[in-house]
Amino acid sequence: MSIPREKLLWMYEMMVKIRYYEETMEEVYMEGKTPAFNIGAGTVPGEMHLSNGQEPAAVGICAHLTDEDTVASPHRPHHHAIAKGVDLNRMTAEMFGKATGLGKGKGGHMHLFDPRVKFACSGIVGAGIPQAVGAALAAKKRGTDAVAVAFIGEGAANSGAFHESLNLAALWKLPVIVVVEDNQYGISVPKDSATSVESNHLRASAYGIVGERVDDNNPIEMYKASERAVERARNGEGPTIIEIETYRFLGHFQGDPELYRGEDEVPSLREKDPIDRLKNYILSEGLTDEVELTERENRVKALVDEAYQFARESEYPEPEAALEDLFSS
Amino acid sequence: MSIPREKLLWMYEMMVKIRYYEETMEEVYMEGKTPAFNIGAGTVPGEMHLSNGQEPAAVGICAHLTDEDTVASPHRPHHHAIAKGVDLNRMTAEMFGKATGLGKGKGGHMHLFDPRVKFACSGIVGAGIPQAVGAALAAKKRGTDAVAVAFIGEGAANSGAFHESLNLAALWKLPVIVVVEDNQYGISVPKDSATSVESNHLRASAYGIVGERVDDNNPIEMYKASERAVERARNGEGPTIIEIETYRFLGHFQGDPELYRGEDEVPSLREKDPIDRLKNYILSEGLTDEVELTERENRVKALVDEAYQFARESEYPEPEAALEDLFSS
Amino acid sequence: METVKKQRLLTGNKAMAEAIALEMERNEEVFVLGEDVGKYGGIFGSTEGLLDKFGPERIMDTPISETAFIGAAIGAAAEGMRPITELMFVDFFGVCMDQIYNHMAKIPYMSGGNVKMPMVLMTAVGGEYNDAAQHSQTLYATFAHLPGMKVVAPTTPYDLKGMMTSAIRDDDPVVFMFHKTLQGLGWMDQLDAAVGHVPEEAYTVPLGKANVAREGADVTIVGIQMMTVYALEAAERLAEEGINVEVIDLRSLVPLDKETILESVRKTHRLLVVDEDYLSYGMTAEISAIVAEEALYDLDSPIKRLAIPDVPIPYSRPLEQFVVPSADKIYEAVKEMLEED
Amino acid sequence: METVKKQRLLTGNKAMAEAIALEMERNEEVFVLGEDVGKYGGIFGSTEGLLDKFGPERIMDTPISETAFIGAAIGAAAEGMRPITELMFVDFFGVCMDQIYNHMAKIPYMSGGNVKMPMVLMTAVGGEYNDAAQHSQTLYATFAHLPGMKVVAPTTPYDLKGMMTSAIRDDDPVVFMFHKTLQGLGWMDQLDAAVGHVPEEAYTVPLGKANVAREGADVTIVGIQMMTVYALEAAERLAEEGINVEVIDLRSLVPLDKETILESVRKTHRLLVVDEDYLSYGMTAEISAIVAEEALYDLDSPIKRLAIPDVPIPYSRPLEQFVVPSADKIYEAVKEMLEED
Ligand SMILES: Cc1ncc(C[n+]2csc(CCOP(=O)(O)OP(=O)(O)O)c2C)c(N)n1
Ligand SMILES: Cc1ncc(C[n+]2csc(CCOP(=O)(O)OP(=O)(O)O)c2C)c(N)n1
Ligand SMILES: [Mg+2]
Ligand SMILES: [Mg+2]
Repeated sequence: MSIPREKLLWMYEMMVKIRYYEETMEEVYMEGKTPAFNIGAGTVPGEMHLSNGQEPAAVGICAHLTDEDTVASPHRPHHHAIAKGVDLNRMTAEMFGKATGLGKGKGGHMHLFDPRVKFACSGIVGAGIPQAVGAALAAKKRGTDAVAVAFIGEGAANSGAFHESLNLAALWKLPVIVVVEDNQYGISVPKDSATSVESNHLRASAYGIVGERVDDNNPIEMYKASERAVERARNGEGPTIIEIETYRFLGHFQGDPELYRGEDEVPSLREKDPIDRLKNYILSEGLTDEVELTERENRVKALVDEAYQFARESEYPEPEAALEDLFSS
Repeated sequence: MSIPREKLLWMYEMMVKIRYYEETMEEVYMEGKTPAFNIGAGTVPGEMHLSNGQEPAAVGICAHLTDEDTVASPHRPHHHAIAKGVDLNRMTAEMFGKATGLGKGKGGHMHLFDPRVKFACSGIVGAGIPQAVGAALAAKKRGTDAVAVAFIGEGAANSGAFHESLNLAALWKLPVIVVVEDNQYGISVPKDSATSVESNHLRASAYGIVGERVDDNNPIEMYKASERAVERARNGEGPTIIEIETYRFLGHFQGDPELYRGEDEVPSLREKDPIDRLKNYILSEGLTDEVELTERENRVKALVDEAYQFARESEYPEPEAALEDLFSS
Repeated sequence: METVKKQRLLTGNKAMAEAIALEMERNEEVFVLGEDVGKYGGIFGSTEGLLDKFGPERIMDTPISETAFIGAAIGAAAEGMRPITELMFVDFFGVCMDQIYNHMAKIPYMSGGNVKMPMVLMTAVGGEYNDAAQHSQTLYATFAHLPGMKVVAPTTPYDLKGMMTSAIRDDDPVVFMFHKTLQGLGWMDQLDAAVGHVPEEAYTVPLGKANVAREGADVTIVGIQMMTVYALEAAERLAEEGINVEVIDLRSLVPLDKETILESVRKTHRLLVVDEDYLSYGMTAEISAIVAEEALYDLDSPIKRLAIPDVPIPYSRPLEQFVVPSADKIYEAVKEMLEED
Repeated sequence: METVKKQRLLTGNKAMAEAIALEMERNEEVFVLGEDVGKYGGIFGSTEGLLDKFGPERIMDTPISETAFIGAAIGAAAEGMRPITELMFVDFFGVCMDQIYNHMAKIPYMSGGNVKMPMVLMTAVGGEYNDAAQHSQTLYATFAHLPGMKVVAPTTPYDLKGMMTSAIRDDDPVVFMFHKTLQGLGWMDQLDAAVGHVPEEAYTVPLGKANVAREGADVTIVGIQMMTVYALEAAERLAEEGINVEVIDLRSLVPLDKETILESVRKTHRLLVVDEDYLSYGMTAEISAIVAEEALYDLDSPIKRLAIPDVPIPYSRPLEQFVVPSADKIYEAVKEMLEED
């Protein structure tokens, strides 16, 4: 099973776009937080969970999705949102707390909703899984071939929601795919201090479904495993669990002192940067040259810059707007 | 692995005791509920979940437990309570709502607590599992060899509490045994309409622990599987899931119209009554004769009669007592 | 025709189920999921007869996985479907409240109104049949305190049908609490109030409006569901003694119909609030506070509250009867209020 | 000696952690379990330094399985141990509330007092750092409404240590709410109120007593945690205008210290209740109701309430600032009350 050239290039530029988005956010987030870091201060206040290093999980499966497919994402949502095609300007404006944001500034970083591409996220660990099951149920009832993807971290696989949702999805043979991003940590707690089994794909046997493991943060293997899972889902063969080994280059959230991990841990992860590796692969396979890649990189980075500028230039909502949007009637 | 004679006879008389207790409750429960059935009327009001037919699960494992071991039971608790040695008089008085009851009449049928033998139950499906894990944690911290057993129905194995608790117990290698009583139904919902896997013992692989299946409601096989599980637990080898196929002779609760199951279903189950089968086994193996068995039957039945009499003759609590026992200070 | 309709009496549960059936016929996107809603017809009859009418694709029995199936209802509602999901007993909210209050209730607001949540969460409330601490609560305030969900609790069969119809048609999430005793089930207390006139056709009763169940000039009693029933009973007896009680059936906790309450208090100058929920931090507190804020000078005597005295519901009959307000206790409370001044 | 002690200043989080450490030294049966309580020391510093002192056997990091580890704490408490478990943010209660309210809170009562539940559930509350709708709530009333748990929310470092000590020694389940902003963490707002004098040795502060944080004759303000801090700030400004405000720091929602509140209102004849929780069916309602029941005739003006106006906490700074009560809003509210009459 070989990957179409366009898909590979799409994955590459999307990973670059995500990384550039996050690196920009790293800087923007610190605006107004120096010299003294105050989580509530600055251009973008509140918690900030970035996805640098975890791009393969997002692009490998989103490469198989359309606007009709649903994605439910957790507290670390940017890579999924961008890969799913969420409106980047309004997403960024939301995190700036502006009236032009996806939620008019009411949601924030962990609460990005873009119904146009059926994207949602939540700050509650595990909570998105049953909601993805519900989207898949709606697709089945309506007879479409849409699928629903729930992204979670490896820590979320120990939540009750994981178990209940997979049992229900398997029972009803719903087109759901649970992608477990194993970045080794739930905040400061290592996977082996939280999870009683080697890899969460093994838990598929508890539901009589297929589980797949993608090692080494490999976007190409993620693409292939996702292709199989999405195909099964669209064919009415029910849910799949895919666990991908991935890397968290940054702290759990910005400002995390990271006293719980070794000095050399992150550097050694960064040496295996999935973006560099995919670039080398593309070039070594002669799928294109440096020039085109640079072109593509610049194009997506321009879109990111534009999004931040849009956010910056947008207005804050009127304070009284806080009382709106509770009920529609 | 052969079973000591005394254990077999103990299991037999305990099953008889449980059955007689439940059959007596069937009658007592109807006192004041005829001609018109009213759940809130009569000697014993409220919901009543009886265990007729499910005795093997309780006696097979309780045969290996002492007063220092903990049992957490669900909404259908009588067989577990009796097999664990809960004070029968006070247990019955509790269900009669009397001041002499285990909870002074505050708890009722689904809320029987006897700290002397470390027995508790709950009316919330799945809720007892984490509490059993906690008892096992206490045992480990205190360095005793006590174990904790959580009894649940097959329906409860689809609750989030099941997953979270087993992961935690496996992770911490705690002496916990989860006994899943597969009586085919969660109220009216058949197992295969609720559970995505054949048998819940298979779910042990999701936690890297041992799972065992006991077929055909067999008390002897339950005894053996439990012996292995309790030994592993006491040796610090962590939790076990045992699923036993069992039979629910009665409705989910008394008054259940049971429109959801076929006419001939219960009769065919009753033909395989585990008490008769164990009796035949004991006699065929020549472990004792009819005379001794009848003696034992009469002795335990007398204890049951005594318990109901105690409950009947006890006084109701003073209404104002409703305000007591909220806080100890 | 009219007269024929007037004869048409239904129990609470049949009225509810009828509303669901009519809406399911009108709208393909309405479906039901919950434990024992199929063959069993709902433990408290909320889906009686629906499986035969609509089949297992639209009346879906679920595993005992409240977080999963209520979360699934939320996910389906976000896609524009109109699920009705049942939490068998409100007492079980603790295993699934995150989906309910952090998602169902907040997603519309957090999305700036871009995601609608047109779903109904129906759940059985109430006690007085000795089902003890984990199966007898109403928890009205537990839901009403948390923003983003409409919380209704109809009393009469007429309102059960009309408000269920409104709830299903509403684009906002509605927590629909039905009282077990008011379902008129054959195996529970037989209550006149649990049977009533219900028109055959679909109709709506607004979700945010209280109902003046009885007019009176001397004292206002605010109650909901069984407490309304008891208040009306007490009012009868008090009327014989020349005391005219106005009874307000709240019907809806969110939105709360302040105006009807304030109007009544401005007329009677006395307020008794009765609740089958816990006393502290509950409905009786909210109603009292509103009056103390907005109609303080209209009060001729201190506000009185009757509710469960902050203990779990005990099992034993004399104990449960002691903690749950009754017609007698309401009667006594009103007498005391009038004697006090 | 005394003077030396006076110099000893601690942040709220260090005061809490110190109380836990002292009790763990006193009693082998005390242990801590929760997410990131080990190396991380608790996301909001509640267990800072404890892992080094006591090791992983007694300071236990858990999976993200609140139902399991809080349920395990309950099971261990039933065996007589004295667990302290942390729910990282109170906002997450919905995934584990069944264990908390149906079991931790009810088992002692349902067992007729035969099973004790000597445990502490500590949890972080509060907002105003733009953490949005699922990470900024206090949910005081959500816990206080349900019987069987003591619910405390200390404000000062002195009380954080003293009440934590009391909570650990208490044989009843205690929900110990600590306010993020009052922890005095380096990465949040730096607040004078988050640092205070804390004696080195173990001491207790009773769980059911409110504290008159400032005496005054003109108006009573009842607040808790950050709202007490803001009330004191507003009181300063009002004092300059000759308005003497009495500020009551509630400290404990259950048990509730009615007497201190009633005494104050009988003296000032005016009541403003301020809450960082949602307005309706909340703490402001309960306090208002108690006064309207027991001190109605002492009131010279209608009771006023300030709280989150029944919407989820919005993310954007101007929106959040609009919904959360502030010193300015308290100041304005008091002025209005006095102008009204
Ligand atoms: C129910 C719940 N419990 C705890 C938290 C706090 N929390 C937020 S993220 C997180 C760690 C999640 O770890 P993982 O699922 O591996 O995702 P990652 O952060 O590694 O991407 C925790 C514990 C929460 N948000 N929700
Ligand atoms: C969390 C929760 N959900 C639903 C219920 C209602 N309920 C009580 S017993 C029961 C069925 C349980 O089935 P199973 O676990 O198989 O036990 P069984 O009754 O067959 O012994 C249900 C759904 C409950 N008590 N708690
Ligand atoms: Mg992780
Ligand atoms: Mg069963």
